[in-house]
Amino acid sequence: EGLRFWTTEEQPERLAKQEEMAAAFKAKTGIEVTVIPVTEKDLGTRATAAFAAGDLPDVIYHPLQYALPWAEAGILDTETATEVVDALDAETFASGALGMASYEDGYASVPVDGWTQMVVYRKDLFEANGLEAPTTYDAILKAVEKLHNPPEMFGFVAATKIDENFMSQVLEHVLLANGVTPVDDNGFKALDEKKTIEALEFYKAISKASPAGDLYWKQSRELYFAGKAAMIIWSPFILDELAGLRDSAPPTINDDPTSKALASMTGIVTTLSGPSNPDGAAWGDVRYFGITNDADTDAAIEFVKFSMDEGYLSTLSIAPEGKFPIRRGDGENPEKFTMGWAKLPVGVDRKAPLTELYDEATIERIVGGLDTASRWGVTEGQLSLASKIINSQVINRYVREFIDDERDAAETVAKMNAELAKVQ
Amino acid sequence: MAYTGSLIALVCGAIWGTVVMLVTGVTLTLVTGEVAVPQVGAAALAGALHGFVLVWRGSARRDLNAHVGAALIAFVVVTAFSLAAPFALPLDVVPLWQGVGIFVFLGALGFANAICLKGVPLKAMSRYDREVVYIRVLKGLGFVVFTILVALPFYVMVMTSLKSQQQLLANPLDLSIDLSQGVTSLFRSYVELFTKYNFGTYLMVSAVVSVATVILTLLFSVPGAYAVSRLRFPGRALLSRSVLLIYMVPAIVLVIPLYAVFSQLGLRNSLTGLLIVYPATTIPVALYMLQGYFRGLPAELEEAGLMDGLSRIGVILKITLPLSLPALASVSLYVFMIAWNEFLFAFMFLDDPDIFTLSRGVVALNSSEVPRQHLMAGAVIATVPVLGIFLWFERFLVQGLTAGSVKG
Amino acid sequence: MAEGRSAVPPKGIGPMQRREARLAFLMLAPTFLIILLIVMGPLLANFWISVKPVGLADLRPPSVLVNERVRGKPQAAGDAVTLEYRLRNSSQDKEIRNVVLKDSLPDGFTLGSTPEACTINGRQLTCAFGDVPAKWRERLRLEGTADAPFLALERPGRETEPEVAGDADNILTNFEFTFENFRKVFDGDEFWGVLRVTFYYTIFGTVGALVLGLFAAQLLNTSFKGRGFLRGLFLFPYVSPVIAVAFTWVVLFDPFSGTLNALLTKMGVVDAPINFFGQRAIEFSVFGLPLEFPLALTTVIAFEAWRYFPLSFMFILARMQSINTDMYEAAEMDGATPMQQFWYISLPQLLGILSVLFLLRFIWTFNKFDDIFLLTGGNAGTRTLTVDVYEQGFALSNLGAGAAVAVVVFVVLVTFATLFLHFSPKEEGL
Amino acid sequence: MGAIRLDRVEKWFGDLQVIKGIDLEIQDGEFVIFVGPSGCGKSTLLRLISGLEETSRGAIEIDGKDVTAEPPSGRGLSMVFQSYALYPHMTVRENVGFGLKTAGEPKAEIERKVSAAADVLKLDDYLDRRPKALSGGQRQRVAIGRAIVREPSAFLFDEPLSNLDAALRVEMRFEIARLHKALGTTMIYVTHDQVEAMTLADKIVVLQGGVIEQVGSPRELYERPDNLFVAQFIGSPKMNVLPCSVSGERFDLDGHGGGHYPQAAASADPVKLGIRPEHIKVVPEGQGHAQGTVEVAEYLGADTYLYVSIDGLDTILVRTDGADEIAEGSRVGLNFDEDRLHFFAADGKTIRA
Amino acid sequence: MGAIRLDRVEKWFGDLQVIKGIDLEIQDGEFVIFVGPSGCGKSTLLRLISGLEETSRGAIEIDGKDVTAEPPSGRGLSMVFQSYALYPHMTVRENVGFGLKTAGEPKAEIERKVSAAADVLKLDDYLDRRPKALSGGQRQRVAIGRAIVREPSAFLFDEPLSNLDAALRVEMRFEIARLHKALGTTMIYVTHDQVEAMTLADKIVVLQGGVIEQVGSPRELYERPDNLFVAQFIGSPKMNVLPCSVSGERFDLDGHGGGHYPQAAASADPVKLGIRPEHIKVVPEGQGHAQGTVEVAEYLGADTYLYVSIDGLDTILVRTDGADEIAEGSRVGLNFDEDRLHFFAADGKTIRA
Ligand SMILES: Nc1ncnc2c1ncn2[C@@H]1O[C@H](COP(=O)(O)OP(=O)(O)OP(=O)(O)O)[C@@H](O)[C@H]1O
Ligand SMILES: Nc1ncnc2c1ncn2[C@@H]1O[C@H](COP(=O)(O)OP(=O)(O)OP(=O)(O)O)[C@@H](O)[C@H]1O
Ligand SMILES: [Mg+2]
Ligand SMILES: [Mg+2]
Repeated sequence: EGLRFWTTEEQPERLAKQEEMAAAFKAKTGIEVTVIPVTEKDLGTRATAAFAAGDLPDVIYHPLQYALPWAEAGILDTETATEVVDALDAETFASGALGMASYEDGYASVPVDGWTQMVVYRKDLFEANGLEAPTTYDAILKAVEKLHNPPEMFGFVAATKIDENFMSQVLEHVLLANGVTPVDDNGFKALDEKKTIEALEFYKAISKASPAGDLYWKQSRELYFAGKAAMIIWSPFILDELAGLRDSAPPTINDDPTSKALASMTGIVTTLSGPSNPDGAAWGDVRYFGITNDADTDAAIEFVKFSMDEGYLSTLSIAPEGKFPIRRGDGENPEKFTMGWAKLPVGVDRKAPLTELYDEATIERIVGGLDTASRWGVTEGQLSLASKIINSQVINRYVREFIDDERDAAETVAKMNAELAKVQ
Repeated sequence: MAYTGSLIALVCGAIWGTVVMLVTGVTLTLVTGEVAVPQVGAAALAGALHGFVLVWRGSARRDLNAHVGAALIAFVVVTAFSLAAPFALPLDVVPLWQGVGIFVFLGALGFANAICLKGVPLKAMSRYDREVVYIRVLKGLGFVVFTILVALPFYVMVMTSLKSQQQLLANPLDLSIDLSQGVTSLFRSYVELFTKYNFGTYLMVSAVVSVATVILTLLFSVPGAYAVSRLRFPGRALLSRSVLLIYMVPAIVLVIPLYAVFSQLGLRNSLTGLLIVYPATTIPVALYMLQGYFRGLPAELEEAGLMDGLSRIGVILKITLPLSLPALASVSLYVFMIAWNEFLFAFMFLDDPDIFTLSRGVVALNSSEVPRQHLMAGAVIATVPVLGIFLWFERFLVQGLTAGSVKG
Repeated sequence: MAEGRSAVPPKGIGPMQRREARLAFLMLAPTFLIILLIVMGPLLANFWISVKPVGLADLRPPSVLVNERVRGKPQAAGDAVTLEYRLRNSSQDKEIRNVVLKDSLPDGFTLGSTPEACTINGRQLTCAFGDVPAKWRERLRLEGTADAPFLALERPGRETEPEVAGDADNILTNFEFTFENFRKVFDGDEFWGVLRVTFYYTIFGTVGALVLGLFAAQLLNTSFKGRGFLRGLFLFPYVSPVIAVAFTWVVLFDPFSGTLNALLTKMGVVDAPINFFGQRAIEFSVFGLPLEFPLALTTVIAFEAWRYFPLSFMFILARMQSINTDMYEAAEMDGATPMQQFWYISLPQLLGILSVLFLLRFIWTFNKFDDIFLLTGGNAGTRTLTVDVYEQGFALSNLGAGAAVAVVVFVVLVTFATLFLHFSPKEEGL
Repeated sequence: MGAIRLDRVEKWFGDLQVIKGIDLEIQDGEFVIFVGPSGCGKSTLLRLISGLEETSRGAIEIDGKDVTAEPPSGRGLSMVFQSYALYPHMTVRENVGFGLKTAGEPKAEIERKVSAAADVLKLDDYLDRRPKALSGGQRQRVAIGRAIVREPSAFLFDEPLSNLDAALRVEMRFEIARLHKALGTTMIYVTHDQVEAMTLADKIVVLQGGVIEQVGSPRELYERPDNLFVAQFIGSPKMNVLPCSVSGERFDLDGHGGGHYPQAAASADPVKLGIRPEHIKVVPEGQGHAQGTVEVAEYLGADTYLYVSIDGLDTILVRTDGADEIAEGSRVGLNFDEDRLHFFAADGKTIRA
Repeated sequence: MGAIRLDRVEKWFGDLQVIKGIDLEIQDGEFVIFVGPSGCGKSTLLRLISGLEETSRGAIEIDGKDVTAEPPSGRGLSMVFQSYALYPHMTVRENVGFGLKTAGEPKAEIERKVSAAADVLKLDDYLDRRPKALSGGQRQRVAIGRAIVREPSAFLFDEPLSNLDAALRVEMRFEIARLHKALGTTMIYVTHDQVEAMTLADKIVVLQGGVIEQVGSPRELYERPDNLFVAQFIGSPKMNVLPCSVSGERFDLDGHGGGHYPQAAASADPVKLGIRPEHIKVVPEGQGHAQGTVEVAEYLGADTYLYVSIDGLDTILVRTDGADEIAEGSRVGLNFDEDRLHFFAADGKTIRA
């Protein structure tokens, strides 16, 4: 009986890489690892169900928002995670990422990699129209006004499909940018009315500049790739596809699906700011290895350690464009993993290192985002509550109704506050 | 109205002109990928004239010449009024296909008008005769609309599965197949599904689960149905009615408790769990169908068996069951279909990709960034076996084995 | 007189019939049992769960989790080694009573000192912790020394599984009830909207399937070449897996890369693509009166009608073919025109099967979950009760609330089923 | 009025010719019955007249007007079907009035005519019932009522009574006879039943294989059949046929006796002699025209049927009084009524003077 | 052997008594026919004997052994069904041999017996066909073959010929008669058909409403019916019944003539007189026992049936020779054959000396 490992990286190529790593691990320790893909959308339900049935896997590769709720629910064995981090030396980890998972006096799970959300925009059009890079609400709205010309060109493609995580992410990003947060040190905090209204009006504006209907990452990418959108919000996973390295998501702006043209026309912004928060904020996501309470603890520790050490570059190589190293190096070489990562080729059907596709400034901006990256509840120590608030999809729903003109902004904020207060 | 016949001819012709042109144009678009905008107005006019000419020639003299003449007129009209571009395509774009399109347009128009306007005079018509024509037109439209309505999604499903994402995104209208790319490239999605996505296993699992469900269902429902339909016992009437009620209990209502209990028993995420739930949900249907069939079997046959010295069980095994083969086949087919197509329980219960059924496997294709042609290829893989079995059995089912056993 | 012999029927049943009844019960027993277990049982359980505050996670009864580790790396006999048991209460809000840990010490391990909670009997370790509160954690360290047999063990901690016993309330089986679930369900803004959508979907989906089926049956009632083929073809939507056809529709109607939208926009029928499955409503106004057309709901209803018309088609066709052709000949002699024949002869004859089909389809459409779930996931104003069961129970992990919605579903259903049994004409024999 | 004329009418189903050129004149008010073996085309012929089946060749005239191309509704005929073909979802009243309703007659008029028909057919008490709630005979009456109200120029009946039991059949037979007398309308009636044909018809048309064998009154057909087929088809039990030879004015049964042959002047010589069972008398052995052994004696109460095997020839059937007890196996002589003999030529045609 | 005894047998369907206590003795080798109006319980009685239906009260003995509680397989009887009930999925050979196979007889033995039965029934050429490929008569033969091979102690037939057409029915009737003669096995036979009953039976059992009205040979039933019901049930066309009065040795028809009344010694006085149509002679008006008007004359060829309405009394049926032409509406006198009169008391019982 070996280890069972749940991963949200379920595309066949990525799965294959993880299986390779599992094989390497077995070669070293003799411990068999079964890699089980789980759709990210179902992860919460699946884990809860498995917990209920006493059937949890040993290790789960999971996104940030589950770390603390699962620790609380008793799914994660936080002591073991802490033990692993300590063994690997907490110093070698990016402190922000580690901080997001801190739980009681240890860590809920072991941070693995991360990325920040980006505003992807048509640099060429912006330059041609003399527009500023979309780093603020204002700049975006100006650009929308100038460039929105449906159906040839949509100003923006906002997320409006309320049951997609994507909408939660984009909204959190937008709200964070204006300094809106639903939590403070004591738990729930009503959304600031003024700031929230600014953000809502902004979101409504960009939604009106989007096509009708329920939108999420799929439409955003398709439209942008077809050259029909001026701006979208997306994760760095788009970086290779933008450059025509992946056949299943080709740019269709011209006839050549392998063209790097679109990549060269594209600019990227990670830190966005609203009128009430001039400093702005970036939205970051970090992925973790969680060791469960039903795990074969020793073996699980071995496996996580291996993946974060000898196997770390393999772990990152699954999709380097979206997996920035959180462990920067080991005791001997503090830059070991960062250096190694930069040389990893991205792409699926064709491969090239990121450095070949984007200029250095862009890459720096992308990676640098991780330093300012934040999420609701991280600094307040209320990540767990914040996660529940997000998972309840209350904000999504009300924002959507606001966009659909069902009630005005002030009322929406009031309603949201009332509903959110109920979340515990 | 003295000239009802002429009026009907004109209207009928116009309708067919419009419809045939629309269908030809859209088909042309889908086959070639070039956007053909059917010139409906010109086609309607051409159709109307065509119809009128046919009627004017009268039914007695409606020989080949009349048809060719009418078609020529229609051709001239449609060309003239669409400014020589009936599909609004320049003539040098896919000229061959355009030619075929025009030809098909004229042929189909001629066929439709000839059938609909058979026996229509130029002058007055009785109400009876008018209605006969209306019904012909309505039915004709019905055939066209229904066939498209049903076939189009399946056509798109198959064609999409044979394309690649970039082709699809580049021109969603181009559903043509490029045969020059070679078989492996054409069926790349399928190859990938079987090699990388484990569809071989899913297919096996689906087959095993469905067949096992059929067998279990029959094992349970045959004796039950026989008892309810033939044997006398207290509470029989009540039972035979309540079967149908159970059949109507929605699966979604069962899901939560079953989920809870199966989770605790470790039956969730196992094929055993599915093999308990599937038969339980199909047994009532099967029992209901079989019971009806058993009732319909002549009781004398079984009585003859009893007189021939068989026991009840003997009668069931040696007489009832062999005679019920068509019913067993149709019940099996139905249950197989239910099990094969079942989605909810497979979705709720199965987590482990090693035991995914096809339905569950196809859902997994929808969840991440899997290219669309893979999703459609998955859909095709899930559809083909059940459709194949359905078509094969349909013929089988027709043989009424009882024919000839009763009466002359 | 013969009549005088006995004018009262004999009581009871004779030996032959008794044998028959016994055989019948024997033959029915398995079916009865499985239906009781898998259908009736869950049905009742559903009511039970609906009045309990259960989330998905509560399915695991509160228990003490234990984790045994070996600390220290003894190299030679006599080296110090620690056995560590980590215990915790898995529940966040329930206490566990009389917690007792039992394990047998590994071979070659010599215990130094016995912790106060524990007793040792031979190699058997027993530790009693009494009642432990929610969120309780404990670290039990047994310090001792290792001897040769211990060193020889590959994974010393894993030799025997520690066992913990304790009593706790299982929320699923205790007698605590609450109407919280129902209150939540009925209070939510959404519920009534969901109910309305459910009825729209059910009524129009049913009628749509019936009307299409009736029309299709009319087409195929007369025999002609290719009829068998068309009949097979018309059944495709019903026979194919829902998963395949649902995704096909999604692909076909996709606003940006779907064939249909491309056709509509390229041919100039509409300016911008229509997001059939994603757009809640199209607004338009009639005489200045703003109206909404529920687009996604309509598309979903169209799918429903498309997928299930074959069923009504089959039944209606069968019924039509069983109508005596003599009757039509009689009507011909009576001078009825084709429309009159349809209206006065066919339709009334089909009324029976149509009403049965309506009721049946109504109930089944009402129960339908897969279609909407796959097409829209219940978004854009298409959430029906059944999808709500899933959303509440699983997406939001609140089993109790899900069960409460399921109870609503079931109650409505029973109402219809009763109506169905009451009104179904017996001779249709469905 | 309802004079119907068929002029060389043919019916082909694909390559199969079912009606082979039939000429027939039916006078207004006549009761014509089509009989013939199963599959001979009786129903088809009726359906050709009704217009339910298209005529392949030839012409059909009703009251002098060519209706060959008219649909049924244009011919002004009514038809009563074997299966009644009542509309099960309508009440008797609606069933009967349906033809008037489709013709767009005013309600009051329909009501009046339906009542009148119901009076004639004694249906008043059932007018608001559905066909399901009626007995077979009542259903048949409704079917007739439906035919009557439209005041057709002729009624067509296709085996209208064959679904009824014996007693009802007799009753309805009288009903139809009465109706014909009362209305005086032309009736064309298809049946299998000898008794119906003999008792109802003014004129019987005997069909075989799509061809008319003979047309005539019942008595004509019984007493003077045109050919062997009609001779054996009409009359029950059927006529016995024996080989015979003729010399001058005398006929002879091979190895048995003979007698006077009246048609010596006829052109052809007969090869067969026909005698009906009821025209044979049992006489002591040695007497009569033929000798034989009683093989089976079927006692039926009023009559006894003797199956007598004539020495060296066939077995023939003899009808005797039920009171006569003749043992099976006994030898008897048979005396033929010489006035009732029929002689047939080799081609089956009756030899007449 | 196949002596069957029914001892106060009753059958109840719930609260409905269908067989009301029947005592019946059937000798080994007898051919017994059950007749009676539809619904009188003929089939039910047969099914009670077969064991397909459970007997509610009373006992059934076969060859002296009480089999009341035995299932059909334990009674050693064979049954031939109206619908043939052949197994459609087996060939003729398998059908016929099926009963032997279930009894576990060796193959060779089965083969031998099936061939023998096929010989008797002339089925050799069809042995490998399925029932679907057989004509009605052949199917019926197979059904009989299936019954024969098991060498039962008795055969039960439930209207075996009613699905056949008239000609085949006659043929199969002879077949069954021949079979009975050959095998000598007891046969119990249910039929609707007078002719079958009269010609086949050794003994006819007339049932009505679950009760036996009379048991006897065909001639007994025709000539000496026990009661009015049997008198009218047996014989076709049925017996005419007229009211009458008696004084001493003379009977009188109200307002008409009378004659000698032979049973003056009997205890009850008759109120009704029965006379069969074939025992009435038409005489000139004024003569004979009664006077009346011919209402309808149905010419049937051999016979003509006259419906004569007797002045002041009922209409009665008279059978006359077809050759006699008597016009409808003419007045006639009727002479009754006084030896053939039947007299019935008020309770319907026949009055005998
Ligand atoms: N629609 C048809 N297509 C082909 N052949 C037909 C059709 N209708 C009748 N026939 C054939 O025509 C012949 C005459 O049929 P018809 O029904 O007129 O016979 P019938 O004299 O009425 O017989 P019956 O007494 O059995 O009713 C039969 O051989 C029959 O098979
Ligand atoms: N299974 C049953 N349940 C209730 N009543 C029955 C059943 N079987 C027969 N009967 C009734 O018993 C009576 C006698 O039926 P049975 O079939 O014996 O009549 P029958 O004399 O054979 O009539 P037929 O000549 O029409 O066949 C009928 O009134 C019938 O309705
Ligand atoms: Mg016919
Ligand atoms: Mg019967």
